Amino acid sequence: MQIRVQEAPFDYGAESARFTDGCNGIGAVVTFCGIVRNDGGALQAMEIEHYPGMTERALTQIAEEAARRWTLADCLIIHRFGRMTPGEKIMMVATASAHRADAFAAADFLMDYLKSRAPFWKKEFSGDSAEWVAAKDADEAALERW
Amino acid sequence: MQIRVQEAPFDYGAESARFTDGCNGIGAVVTFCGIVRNDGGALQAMEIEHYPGMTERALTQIAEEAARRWTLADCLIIHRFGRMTPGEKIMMVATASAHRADAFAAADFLMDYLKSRAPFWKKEFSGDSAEWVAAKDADEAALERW
Amino acid sequence: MTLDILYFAWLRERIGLPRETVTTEAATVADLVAELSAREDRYALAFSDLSAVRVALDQDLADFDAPLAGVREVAFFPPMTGG
Amino acid sequence: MTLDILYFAWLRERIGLPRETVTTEAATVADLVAELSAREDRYALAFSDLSAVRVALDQDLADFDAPLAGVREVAFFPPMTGG
Repeated sequence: MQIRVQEAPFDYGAESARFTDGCNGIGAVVTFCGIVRNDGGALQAMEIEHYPGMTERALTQIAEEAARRWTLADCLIIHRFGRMTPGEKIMMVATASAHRADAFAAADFLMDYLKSRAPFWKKEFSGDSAEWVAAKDADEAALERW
Repeated sequence: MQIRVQEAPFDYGAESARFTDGCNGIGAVVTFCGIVRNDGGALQAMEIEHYPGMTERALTQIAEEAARRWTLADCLIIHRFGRMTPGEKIMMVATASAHRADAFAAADFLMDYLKSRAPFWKKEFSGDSAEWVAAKDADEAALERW
Repeated sequence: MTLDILYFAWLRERIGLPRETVTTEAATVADLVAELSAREDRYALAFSDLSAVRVALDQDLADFDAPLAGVREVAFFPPMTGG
Repeated sequence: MTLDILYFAWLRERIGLPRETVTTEAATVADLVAELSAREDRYALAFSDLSAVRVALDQDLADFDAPLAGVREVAFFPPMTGG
């Protein structure tokens, strides 16, 4: 299980390849990458605040819960904080399992829980305005799937 | 929509990065990678036979169906044929969407349909034996989810 | 009518060839299978359990009762195992 | 008891500081919120709609009726929006 919370960009392709090769013939890898949306050019930048200490703790708990529910060879979560511009990669998760159903379900679960249970907050900058992104009811509702 | 059927290995990390960067700020990318299983060292090699012409046609139809069912910015399918050894990457799919639910569902759907509807057949070589892999009932049953 | 018939995976191995061209008056896939099976044991053996055989007509999956009129290429193969 | 209190996102902005240390006899999170809200308008404003506020005790999510006994660090923040 690999958890990284960092301000610096990460190399999505290299991390995906490294994670997959590290699992040495495990059958199925699913990755998710979250990217700052372009939204037609209106958004200039996004800033992500987090709660150092609790962030790592929450992500570890979510990953451990995934490992309890599904048979996983490994999982990886990388999440950035700080200022990012459209097109930049915000975060990724990766799951490896002998069977694709486990890898898909675990990655989907990690994303749902990370969205609503890991202490990150997004602020969007467009023109003169700066606004905190509101949590979506749909994101909270998504947790009930599990 | 990008469909590639090839004998040569592909660079999973580079393809994932290229696909994601090509979608220019679309929000969510899900990728799946299928790898020849190690299975405790018993498996020496795997050979994949396919039906040239029908393979590309079937993969295109499956990708088009995914694009009808979900809002996708793009999708990619790469599938190899020929001889591969444990740890080698067999295939990948990638989906890009503004919303993670669409990207996850479409990638999961592509895999389920590809497994049972695209004309590939696997033969496994272990010791002196060579056996065609039998289709799993679970794979056929998985189609009923959609 | 003249048809190209393709065989894949263990059907190719049992029948012993990847493709052949046949002239037939078979109306459906089932008729064609019966005609081939009557020809030689290796065909009868390959087609002995049709629940383990899939068929494509001109590269689209089809059923055994599908008509052959207008078809150019018939392929027989086991259930797919890609991915 | 002495508590470190942390504020994040718009709670931090409205209250005007990222963290402070308070000495309190509050028994629960709700008691602490009432005590802070009584102190100054900026707290009352930040805590005016508790349905939009989440709380963590020693870095674990908790409810507003959770007891503060033994707690060292309390954090208030809006619903999370990561991923």
